Amino acid sequence: ADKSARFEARVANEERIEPNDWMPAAYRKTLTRQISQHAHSEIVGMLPEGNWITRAPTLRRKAALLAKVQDECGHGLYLYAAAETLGTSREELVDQMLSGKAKYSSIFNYPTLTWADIGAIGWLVDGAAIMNQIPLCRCSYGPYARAMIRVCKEESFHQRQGYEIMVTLSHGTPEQKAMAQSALDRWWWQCLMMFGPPDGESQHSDQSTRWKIKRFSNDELRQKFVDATVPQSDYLGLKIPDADLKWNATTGHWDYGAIDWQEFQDVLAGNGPCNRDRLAARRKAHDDGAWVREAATAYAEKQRARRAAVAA
Amino acid sequence: ADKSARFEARVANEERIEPNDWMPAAYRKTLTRQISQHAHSEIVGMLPEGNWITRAPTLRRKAALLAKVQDECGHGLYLYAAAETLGTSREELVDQMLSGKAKYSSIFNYPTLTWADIGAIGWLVDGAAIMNQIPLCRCSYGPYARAMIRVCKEESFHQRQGYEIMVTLSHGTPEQKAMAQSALDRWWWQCLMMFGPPDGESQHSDQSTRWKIKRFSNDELRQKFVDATVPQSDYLGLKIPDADLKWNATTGHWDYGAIDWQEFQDVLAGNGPCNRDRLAARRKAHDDGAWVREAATAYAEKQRARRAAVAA
Amino acid sequence: MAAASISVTESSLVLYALRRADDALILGHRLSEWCGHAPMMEEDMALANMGLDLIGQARELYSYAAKVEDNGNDEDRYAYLRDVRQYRNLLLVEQPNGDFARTIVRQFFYSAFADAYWRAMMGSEDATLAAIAAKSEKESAYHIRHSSEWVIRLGDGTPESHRRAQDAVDDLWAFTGELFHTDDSDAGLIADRLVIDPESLRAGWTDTVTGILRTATLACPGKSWMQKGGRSGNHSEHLGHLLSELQSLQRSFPGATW
Amino acid sequence: MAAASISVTESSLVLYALRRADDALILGHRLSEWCGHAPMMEEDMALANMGLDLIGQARELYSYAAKVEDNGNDEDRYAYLRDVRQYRNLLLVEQPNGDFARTIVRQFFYSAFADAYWRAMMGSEDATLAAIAAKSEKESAYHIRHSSEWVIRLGDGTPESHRRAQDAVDDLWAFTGELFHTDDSDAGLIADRLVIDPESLRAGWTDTVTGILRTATLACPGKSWMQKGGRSGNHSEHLGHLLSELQSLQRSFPGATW
Repeated sequence: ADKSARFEARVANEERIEPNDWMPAAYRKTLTRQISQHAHSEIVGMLPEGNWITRAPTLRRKAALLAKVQDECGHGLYLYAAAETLGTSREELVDQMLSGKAKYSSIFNYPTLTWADIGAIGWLVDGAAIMNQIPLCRCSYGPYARAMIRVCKEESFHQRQGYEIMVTLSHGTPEQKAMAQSALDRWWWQCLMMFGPPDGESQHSDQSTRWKIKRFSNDELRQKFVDATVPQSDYLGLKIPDADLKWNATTGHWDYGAIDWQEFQDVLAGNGPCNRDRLAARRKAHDDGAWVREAATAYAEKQRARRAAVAA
Repeated sequence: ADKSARFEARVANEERIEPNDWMPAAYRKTLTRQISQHAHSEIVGMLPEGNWITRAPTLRRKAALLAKVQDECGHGLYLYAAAETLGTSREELVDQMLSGKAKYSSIFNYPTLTWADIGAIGWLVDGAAIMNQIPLCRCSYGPYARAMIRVCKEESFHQRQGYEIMVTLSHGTPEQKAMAQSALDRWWWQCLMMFGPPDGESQHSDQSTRWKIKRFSNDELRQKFVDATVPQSDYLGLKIPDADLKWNATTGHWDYGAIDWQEFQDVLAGNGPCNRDRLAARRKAHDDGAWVREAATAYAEKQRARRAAVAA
Repeated sequence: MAAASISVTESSLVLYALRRADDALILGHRLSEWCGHAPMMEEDMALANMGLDLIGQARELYSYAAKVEDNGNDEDRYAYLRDVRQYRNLLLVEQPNGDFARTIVRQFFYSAFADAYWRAMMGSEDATLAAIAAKSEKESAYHIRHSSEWVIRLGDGTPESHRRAQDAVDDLWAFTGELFHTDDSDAGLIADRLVIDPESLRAGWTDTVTGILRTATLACPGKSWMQKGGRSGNHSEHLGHLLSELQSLQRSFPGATW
Repeated sequence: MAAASISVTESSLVLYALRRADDALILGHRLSEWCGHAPMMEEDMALANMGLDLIGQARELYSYAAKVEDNGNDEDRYAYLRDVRQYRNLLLVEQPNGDFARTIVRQFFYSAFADAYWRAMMGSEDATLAAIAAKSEKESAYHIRHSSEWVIRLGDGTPESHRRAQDAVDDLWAFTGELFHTDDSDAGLIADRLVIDPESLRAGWTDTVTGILRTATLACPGKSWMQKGGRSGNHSEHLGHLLSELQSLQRSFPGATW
C-alpha cells in the first residue's frame, strides 16, 4: 500500500517509472498490452505498404517506401524491446499476435488498392498515429516514452512524404487525381476510427489517464485530427467524403458526421477485408522462417561449445 | 529364331506390330525409350509456352495458347499410354524423367523471353517436330503410329497458329518486328539441332531404319526443314541468322552453315539455360501434388471397400 | 490509342455484362496459372479445359458489352486497358490459387452458382444473354461435376487432404455472399426480366453446397460475415498483381496489333 | 511520352554504367520482395538495408549513364521503360529469391565480387565512377559481411539448413562465371583505365568464396559449366515477370509524373 501510494505520487508528479521500479500489476499489464499491440501494429503495418514496394512508380519513391517500411519494422523492434522491459518476451508477444489473441490496429485490415493508397496511408494513417502518439512521448513509463519520441520523429517524416505523394497525384493527370480522391474516400472514415470508440464507451481510459498513459480523450484527439486535416485536403483540391463536415465558428472546430461504429466492431471482430490475409502472411513468414531461426540457434550453440572446449 | 524371322518379315512387309505380338527385346526397349522421351518432351514442352499464358497479349491469343499447351499435355498422355503398351508404367517413365535419367527434347531448355518466342516455337519448333513426326505415322509399332497421326494433325494446326503470330508481328510496329527477328535469331540453330547429330554420328539409326521406326536420316529431315522454312522467312521479311545460307541450283536445296554441335552436346549434358529450371518445375509440380494423388487413391480405396461391404 | 486505361460508360446492361465477363476472365486466368504445374496430368487438362470455357464466356460477354456500350471498346480493351478499380469481378474469383484444395473449393463455390445461374438465364428476355447462357450452361455443368467430385475426394481422402479442403472452405466461405448481391443498377434489369434475381438461386446453391460438403465429410461454416466490394471495384490486394501480369504487353506496346 | 519502351544509344560507357545499374536495381528489387516476409524481423531490416543500398547505387549509375548518353533519358526511363531484352544485368541477380538460403547465397556470390570490385574501381580514371565506387564500397563491405555470416550459420547450422544452403550453392554456381565476363565494349574502357578488368578479381573472389564455404562446411562446386547472356539481354524467364511488376504503373499511366 505504501509502495502503491508512492507510485501514484510519482506518476502524479510527472516522474518517469523505470523497469526496475515497483509498479502495480495492472499498470504493468495495461502497458504490456498497449505497447505490444503498438508493436504488432508496426509489424502488420508493413504488409499493406509492402504490397507496393515492388510496384512503386519511380526509383525515388521505391527507395523512400522501402525505407519507410523498414522504419516500421524498426519501430516494432524497439517497441517489443520496451515491452520486454515489463517482463514478457518478444517471442511470447509475437505468438499472441500470430494466434489472434493479441490485436493490432484495425486500420491495417484494409487493402492498398492503388499507389494513391500509399500516399493516403502516409498522410492520414500516419497523421492519425502521430496525433495519438505525441502525448505518449510524455507517458509515465520511461522506456515507452523514449521509444515514442523516436517513433514520432520518424512518423512525421513519413507523414510529410505521404502528403507529398498526394500533392503530386492531385496535381497530376485526371486519372491520378481520381486515384487520389478514391484513396481519400476509402481511408477517411477508417482513420477517424483509429482514435477508438467515442468518449464514454472507451474501456480503459479512466485509469490510463490517471496513470499518465493517456492524456487526451479519443474524441479530443479525433477532433484535433479533423481540424488539422481539413485544410490539407482543401489544399489538395480533394473532397472529404462527409456531407456533414462543416466549420463551426462557435467552437472553432470542424464538425463531422456520424461514424459507422458497426464497421469498426466488425473489423475488430476479424471481418475486415484483409484480417485473414494479414495474419496468414505473418504466420507464413514465421513458419517459413522457422528453419532459419533454428539454424541460427544451432550454430550459436555449436560456437559456444567450441569456445568452451578451447577454454577448457 | 523363328519368331524373330517372322517379326523381321512382317516389319519389312510394312505390317503393324501390335502390343500382344512377339517382338525382340531390343525393339521393345528402343521404342519404349523413344516414345517415352517423346512423351516427356510434350510435358516439359508445356513449360516454355506456359510461361506466356498469363501474359498473352489478346484474349484470342490467350485462349489459343492455353488450348495449345493443353494439347501438348494430351499428346503426352497418349504417348505415355502408347509406351505403356510396351510394358512400362507411366509412373515409372515419369520417375525416370524427374530423376534426370530419361531425356526430353533439348529445345525446351531454352527460355521464352518475349511473346515472339511463342510465335517462333509454333512456327519453327513445331515445324521441325512435324518433319520428324510425319514419317512416324507409318512407324512399324501400331500404337505409336496411331498416336503420331493424331499428334501430327494437331501439331500442324499449332504450327500454322505460330506462323500467324509471326506474320502479325513482322507486319506490326518496328518494335514488334525486332522482337520477331530476335526470336528467329535465338531459335533457328536450336531447331536445326532438333534433327539430331549429322548422319554417321547418329547412334541408333541403322537398326531403327531396318525396324521401320526411322525412315529418313537426320540430315535428310534437316534439309527438308530448311527448304520449307526459308521461303516462309522471306515472306515474313525476317533474316535467318546464317551468313552461309544460299540457294544451290545444282542440288535444288538451300545450303546452310555449320552447326555448333558443341552447344548441342552442352545442353544435352544438362548445361542449357533452363535445364535446371525445367526439371525443378516438373519436380515441384510432382512433389506438391503428392498429397492430392494420395487423397484420390485413398478415396478410391474407401469407395471400393464400401461397395464390397454393401455387396457382402 | 495509348496504353492508358480506357473510360467505360457503364449503363446498367454494360455494367452487368462486364461484371460477369470479369468473373469469367479472372477465374479463367487463375486456372490458367496451373497449366504445367498441376498435381497430375489429367488435372492439367481439366483445369485448362475449365479455364478455356471461362475465357470463352468472358469474350462473349465483353463483346456484348462492347456492342451495347457502342463506344469503340472491344473485348481486349476491356480486358487489358482497365485498371484494378475498373474491374467488376467477385472477390471470390480473384483469390489466389493456393494449393489444389483451395483452387477446387473456389471453383466449386463459383460453379455451384454459375451452373444454376446460366440455366436460369436461358430464359432471359435479352436474346444475346440467353444465347450465351445456353452455351455456358453446358460448360458449367461439367465444372460443377468436376469440382464436386474433387471436393468429395479431398474431403473424404486422407487426413491431410481433409484438413486442406476444410481450410479452403473456411477461408473462402466469406466470399460466397457476394454471389447473391445485387444493387440499384441490377434492379431495373431484373424488373425488365433481362436478368434473373440471384436471390432466387440462394436456396438451391445452399442445398448443393451443403450436400456436397456433407458427402465430403466437411463442415459447412454456416451463417457468418460476408465480404463484398468486387462489383464496385473495391478488390483485394491480389487483383492488382494479377492485372500487372495479364496486361503487361498491351500496356508496354501502345497501339500495337497482336 | 508514351509507355512504349525507350531507345538507348549504348556507347561503351553508357552500356557499362547500365549493366552495373541493372545489376544493382534487379538485386535490390529482389531483396525488397522480402520486406515484411523475412524469417526474423532483424532480417527484414537487414535485407531492406541492402536493398536500399543497391537501389541507391542503381540510381547513381543510371544518372551517370543518362548524363553520358545525353539523349533525354533519366534513371526512371532506364528502369521503367526498357523491355526485358534491353536489360543488361547478370543472370545471377535476377534468379528468384527462393528460400532464405538461396537469397543469402545469391547475395554472397554477388557481394564477394562487388566488394572487391568497388574497391578496385575507386582507382578509376573516370571521376564519377570513382566517386560512386567510394560510396558503394562502404555498403558492399557490410553486404559481404552480413551474407558471409549467414552462409556460415546456415551451412554449419542444422542438417536442414546445411542441405538448403548446399542446394543454393549448387544451383547458383553456374551464374558466377558471368561476374568476370567482358566483351569488346568493355575492352576499350579497360585499356583507358576507366574501368577495371574483372579478371583481375577472380583469384580474390575464389579465395573469399572457397574460404567461407569451407568454414560453412559446404562443398564448393569447382570448375563447371557457366551460364551467360544477361549482359547482352539474353535473360532467364524470371526477369520478364519481375519487370511486368516493377514497370506496371509507368506502363499504365503514360506520361504521368509521380
